[in-house]
Amino acid sequence: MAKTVVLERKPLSFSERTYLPQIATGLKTTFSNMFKPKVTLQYPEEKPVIPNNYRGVPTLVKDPNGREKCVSCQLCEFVCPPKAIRITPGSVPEDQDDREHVEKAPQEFEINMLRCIYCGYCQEVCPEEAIFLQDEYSSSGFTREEMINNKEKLYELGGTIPDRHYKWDKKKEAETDGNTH
Amino acid sequence: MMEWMPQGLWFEVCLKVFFAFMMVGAVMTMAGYSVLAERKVSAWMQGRVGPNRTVLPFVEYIPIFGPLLKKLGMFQPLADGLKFLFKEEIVPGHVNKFYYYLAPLIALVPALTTMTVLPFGQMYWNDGTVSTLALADLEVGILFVFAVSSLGVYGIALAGWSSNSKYSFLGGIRSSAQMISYELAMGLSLLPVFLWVCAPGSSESGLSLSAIANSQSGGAWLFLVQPLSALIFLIALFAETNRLPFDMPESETDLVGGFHTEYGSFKFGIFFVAEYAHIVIGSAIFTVIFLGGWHFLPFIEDPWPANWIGSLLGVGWFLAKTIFLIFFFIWVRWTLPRFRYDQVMHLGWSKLLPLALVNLIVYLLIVTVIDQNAAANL
Amino acid sequence: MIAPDNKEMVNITLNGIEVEVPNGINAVEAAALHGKEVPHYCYHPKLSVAGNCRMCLVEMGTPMRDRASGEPILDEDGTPKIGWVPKPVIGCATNITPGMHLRTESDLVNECREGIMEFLLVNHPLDCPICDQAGECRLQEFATDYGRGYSRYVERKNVKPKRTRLGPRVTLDDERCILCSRCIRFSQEVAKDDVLGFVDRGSFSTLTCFPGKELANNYSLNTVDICPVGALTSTDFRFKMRVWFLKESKSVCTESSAGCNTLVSSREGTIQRITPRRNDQVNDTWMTDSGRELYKLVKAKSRIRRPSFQGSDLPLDDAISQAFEALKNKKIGVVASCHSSLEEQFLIKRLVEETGAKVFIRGHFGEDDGILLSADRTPNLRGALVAGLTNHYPSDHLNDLNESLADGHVEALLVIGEDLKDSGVNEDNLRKVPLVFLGTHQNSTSDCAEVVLPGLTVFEKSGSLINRSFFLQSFDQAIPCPAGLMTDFKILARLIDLFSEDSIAPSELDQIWEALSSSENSVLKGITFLKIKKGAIQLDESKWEHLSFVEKEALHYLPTGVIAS
Amino acid sequence: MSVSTPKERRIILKHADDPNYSNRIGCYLREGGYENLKKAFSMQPGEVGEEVLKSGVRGRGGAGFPAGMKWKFLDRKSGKPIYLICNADESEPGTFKDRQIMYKDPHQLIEGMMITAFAIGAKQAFIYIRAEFHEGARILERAISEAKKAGFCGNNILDSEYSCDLVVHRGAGAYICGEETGLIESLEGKRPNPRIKPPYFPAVLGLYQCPTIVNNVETLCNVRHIIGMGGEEFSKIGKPNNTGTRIWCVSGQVMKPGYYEFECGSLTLGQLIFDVCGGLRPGRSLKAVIPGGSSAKVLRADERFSGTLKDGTEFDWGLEDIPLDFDGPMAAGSMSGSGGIIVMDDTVDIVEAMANVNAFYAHESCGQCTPCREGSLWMRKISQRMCSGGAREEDADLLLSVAKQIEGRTICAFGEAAAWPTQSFVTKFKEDFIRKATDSPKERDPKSLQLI
Repeated sequence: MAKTVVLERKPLSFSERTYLPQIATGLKTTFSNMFKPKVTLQYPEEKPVIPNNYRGVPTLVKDPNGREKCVSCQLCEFVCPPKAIRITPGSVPEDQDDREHVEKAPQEFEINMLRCIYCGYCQEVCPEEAIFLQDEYSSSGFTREEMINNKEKLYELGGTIPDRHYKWDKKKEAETDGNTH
Repeated sequence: MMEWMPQGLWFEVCLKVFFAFMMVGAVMTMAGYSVLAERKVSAWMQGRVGPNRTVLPFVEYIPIFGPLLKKLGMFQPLADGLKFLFKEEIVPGHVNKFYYYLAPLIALVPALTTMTVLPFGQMYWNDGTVSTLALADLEVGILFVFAVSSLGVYGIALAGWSSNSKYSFLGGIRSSAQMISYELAMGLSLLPVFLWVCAPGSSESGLSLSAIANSQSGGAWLFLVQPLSALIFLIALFAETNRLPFDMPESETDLVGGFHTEYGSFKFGIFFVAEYAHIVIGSAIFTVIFLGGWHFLPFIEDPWPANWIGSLLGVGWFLAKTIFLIFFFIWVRWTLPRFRYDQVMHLGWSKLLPLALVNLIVYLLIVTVIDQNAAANL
Repeated sequence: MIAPDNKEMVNITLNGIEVEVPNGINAVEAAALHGKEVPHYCYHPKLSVAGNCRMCLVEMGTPMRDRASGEPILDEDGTPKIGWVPKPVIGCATNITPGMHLRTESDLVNECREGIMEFLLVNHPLDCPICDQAGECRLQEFATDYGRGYSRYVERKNVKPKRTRLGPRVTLDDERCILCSRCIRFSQEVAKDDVLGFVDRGSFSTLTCFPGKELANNYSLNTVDICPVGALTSTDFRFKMRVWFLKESKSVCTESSAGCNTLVSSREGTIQRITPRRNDQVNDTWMTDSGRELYKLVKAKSRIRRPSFQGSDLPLDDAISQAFEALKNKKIGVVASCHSSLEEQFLIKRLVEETGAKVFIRGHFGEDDGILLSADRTPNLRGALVAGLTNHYPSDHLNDLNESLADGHVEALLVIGEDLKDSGVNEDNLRKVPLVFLGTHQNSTSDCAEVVLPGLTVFEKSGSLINRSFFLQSFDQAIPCPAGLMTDFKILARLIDLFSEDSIAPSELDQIWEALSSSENSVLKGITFLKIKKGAIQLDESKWEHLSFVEKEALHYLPTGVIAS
Repeated sequence: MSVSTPKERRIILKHADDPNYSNRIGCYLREGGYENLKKAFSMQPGEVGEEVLKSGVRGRGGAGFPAGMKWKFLDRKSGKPIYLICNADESEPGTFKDRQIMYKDPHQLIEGMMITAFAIGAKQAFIYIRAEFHEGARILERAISEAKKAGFCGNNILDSEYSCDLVVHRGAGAYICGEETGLIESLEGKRPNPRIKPPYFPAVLGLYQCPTIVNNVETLCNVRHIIGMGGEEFSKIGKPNNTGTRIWCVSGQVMKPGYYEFECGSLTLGQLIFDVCGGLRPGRSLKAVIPGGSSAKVLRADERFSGTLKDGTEFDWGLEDIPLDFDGPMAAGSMSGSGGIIVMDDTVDIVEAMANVNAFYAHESCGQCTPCREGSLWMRKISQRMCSGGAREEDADLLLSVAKQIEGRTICAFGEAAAWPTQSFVTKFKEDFIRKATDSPKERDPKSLQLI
């Protein structure tokens, strides 16, 4: 158990009791601060350096081949605490050459930025590493509709991410090589 | 005196009105720029830049000068004022409308009224006569100042009551209590000054502000003679103007906005201006009483010539001192934390009041002794 | 099905605790009876035992006996010594014998499960994000329970065909298949349409249809239900919605008098799919493919969404008043429906009593497939009998109504959902009288109706139906009804109120059931709606035995005539 | 070799290498063929069974289960027809004895089968022959037609009331067709997926859900000789509980590989390899021996085996001292299986040897049970990767763990067959596996033998 020790307070001297020297010191401090360099960032012209783990606006990304990574598994929709995400799943036609082995992709993907709380659960839960909260932090609009990011907007914001997640390529490779009986 | 001017009562009145507008304009301008100063100084002290965006159209294209003005935020007070004017007018539903609208006026008017008796320089006429520059150089100027400036508290008390809000009400109450507490110490602290200035046999009235200022010409400034008085007066001045560390009525941390919680747009703007007008007037009065008014440095005769140039330099010097005091007000605000309400009361009643009394008695004795000696020498 | 149908109870020792189970059932079921889950893939209670997934491995033993004397051998502490089988045995093919000892939670069993899980997963694609089974996948569930949590498999996975079309309604993803052979056994044993088989061998075994055949029978979607993984998927539901969003409501299939128990899955008021619900007395765990498509009727184009009077929309209350105006003080004919719920039929009966109307009712008949699609294509023909709407077996036409209309015995008509032109009623006759139509979808009768009252589909209301074996079964409301509409029996109750000055018709389910079950010699005596919700109730059918029901012998159904002979 | 090597005693392969002997019925009759069938027909069927039980002959297919006992399990009460099947699906790598019998002396098998059919009361007998033995099937079919003509087979055998048809069925080309329930499934025209036991014991629910006896070619041939010499007499050949002769099929790196028939337990492994088979090639030393077909556990040359035999005698053997009978290799931790002895000298890369064995079992797994289906292919992929320069140090333990997860958890014994080689190879030659991971080059030498 914590032991309580009572400390005697040092009695104040007369000058201390008038508080005037302390006030003078305080004034000195604030005065000297006036001439120190300023740290203000001139925001719209100067932009801050965004740390890597910054959680900005959620975006959808494409893989280095420019294919969409999202497969509309709807886990983000499920995990989203404010229910900001709304996905309409869709299937990818078999004959698309650049997207062989991709069977499912979102038909529509909407994130309501009026609801989004930037918690990052969607990024965390995404099994395909398709959704990222990137460095975009200023999102504004004049109407409520404008604040709902649709699929095109999300991909525009997200761009491509140079990672090593070549899932579809691997699948294609495996099929071309075939099963070695 | 004013032989070169056309004569006539109406002309007199018009002239006075003209000067009064000039004064109001000057004070209001200073109040406005005090706001800017407050924002700038606080920014600097906190490592920030402060307002540096507002600029009039075209002005920013003037080379060097334009950007500098912009950087200093010289047009910010204009923008602030316009903002107050154009903001949506919101009146809470449960207020007493009449007093609610009256309160900001009552707060502003005393501040502006005080300035009528404020001397701010000397005019050296060509005929060698010297007259004080003031709208009305009253014999009992200081009394007028006390009497009128204390009325400002009614504005605050009224605002607090008419808002029908507990925060406002508490702010109003505190303001009244604080005003009463410090008014006493303030008055008492000035009595030695009058004693000192009113030399026996002198025809000068010790209650005239210009006389007090002139008494410091070439001699010691009164704050050197009576430092304790100056200190008590200064502290009381902070309290009277509701400045930190005495801004009990506003006290945004515990009372949201104090007396002006329910005020917005231009009505709030008036309160705002009134506060700074009080600061400006207070600084000017302190300058007149303790810092030698428009006179140069202690123990040095005014170096400027006794003509209109000297008059202007004197006024400028007076303004410089006032502006420094305004800066001091701001400086203190961003240095010291707010007192607790009980501490404010404690300081006022049990520290400043006894101190002022002791100060008075001591000076009574000293002045008596000096007077006796002077009488003996006569 | 190897397990003999024996209800004799015997004692066995399950995980060291003595419990009582029916003799001869298998270890998986026995453990389940006592709350111990034995994971399994290939075993299905309604199919034969294949024993190939090896997931249900358990330890089995019997008390040791001395060979010579037959005396039990005792341990040092006096308890009988158990002769454990050295290798684990599969629970699905291990039938209970008295005194048997089982361990479903030992280290060996857990190790087996972990091993099997690892093997099942080595060649299983990481498809969970796009797999429709995710969320109700046995592989996911047991991988969480018994999986290793990481993969030791660095080799390349096998490649097999993805999105193979097995039939019009079933799409196969062979990579996901764990070769449990449930679908094959279902096709052979239940659907009696042997079209599925494995080709190739070992890990490359691939499920496929026999050459030139496809999985097109009316029960093909059951293979999707029993597939423990996402290999067989419903083409209709494929990629539509993740199952964890779905809200499931108990319902009953209205396709025919078989009355399959179903689960209606919906999200935010939109039905996504219908799956069968197990009921060992009615449909086991199966239902027809055609019954699963009925939900599309909810959003069909021909759906009646607004009440109307002479072709123009109006609020429901006004429409009911108009209906009353059209019918009052006339000789009314009521065309009741075997599609209505028992409660609605009861209120129609009440309305008929109140107005002295004449009742006409017709049946709808088709082919009987001998499993779960019966010849009677209405869900509640027996309900109409029980509610007393008719005493004779309905035929598939309404010729007598036509006659009544022609000679003016009927001056106004209230039609519940039926299409009269289709039932042999002359259109000119129909045009003669004011017609009130209460139904869900437009037809030629609703087109010439003066007042149209929109009804609700089975998914938007609650009620009960009586199936071919006289099982009284309830269905729950699965989705909210369209705005401004009312459930059918409330509309009927309002109409009755308008006709009768002195009494108020019951307009809530429990009130209706209070009235239904109070009559002395009714087969419904003593039944409450709450009771039906708890489970199907077998009604006494002896009153109607003399009627010649059209249904043939089928799964869990024997025609009354067959029993007699 | 202090003990002199005994001489071969050929009973079954008596005429195998006789240049004056062909597989036609004439030769067979000349050497006293079908006399034993006549003898058997003079007895009661039960007596024939008794004789076989007395002889103690054990199944030559691999498991070594007493044949007479197997016949006793037959469910005769059901009233269903009884079937006899000869398992001639000899697919175990390293074994080639049945093929010699069928090619060189088919009538011996037919006689044995007819005696057996008579003993168990079967009206229909099948010879399920491995698909790859085209020639064997032809020989057998010709022999059967010869026997039918001569009245030794088919309707009214030897003019008795008894009839038994004999049919040659060519297999489906899979190793698993040699598993008796798999064989039955295959014979029924289905995929040869072995059945679960219980309840599908062939003696009760076999072919077409009827009682069925499935015996190996060599076992059935032995029946003929048991009747010929009497069960009592037969049991004197070899050792108690290991009666009769056995044909050992020696392959691998010995000077004279081939088939050798000896009395059970009459010689040791060392005698067989070094004396009978002429030893290893000059300058090479013995590294390992698989004593009973590829599914048996491998034995290491410098291993010591000690323990107690079933009859209570203690033993301490080197590899060369293991007596060749049913129980000897079993006591050494392996099994005699189908008698296919594979000899490996020090030039053999153990990992590659195991890779080949694994490849075989991965290819032959029927795919029914999860552990065998996935595990065998996994083990094959691991071992192939190890041989292609991708070996890791943890692979040895991984292989062991995978094998352990297969063993004993499958429907049929294929799981064990796939797991045991890996288990024994890895545990006994762990240093070879570690060396593969640490020392060997990243690429496989293209000149080395091709992996299957």
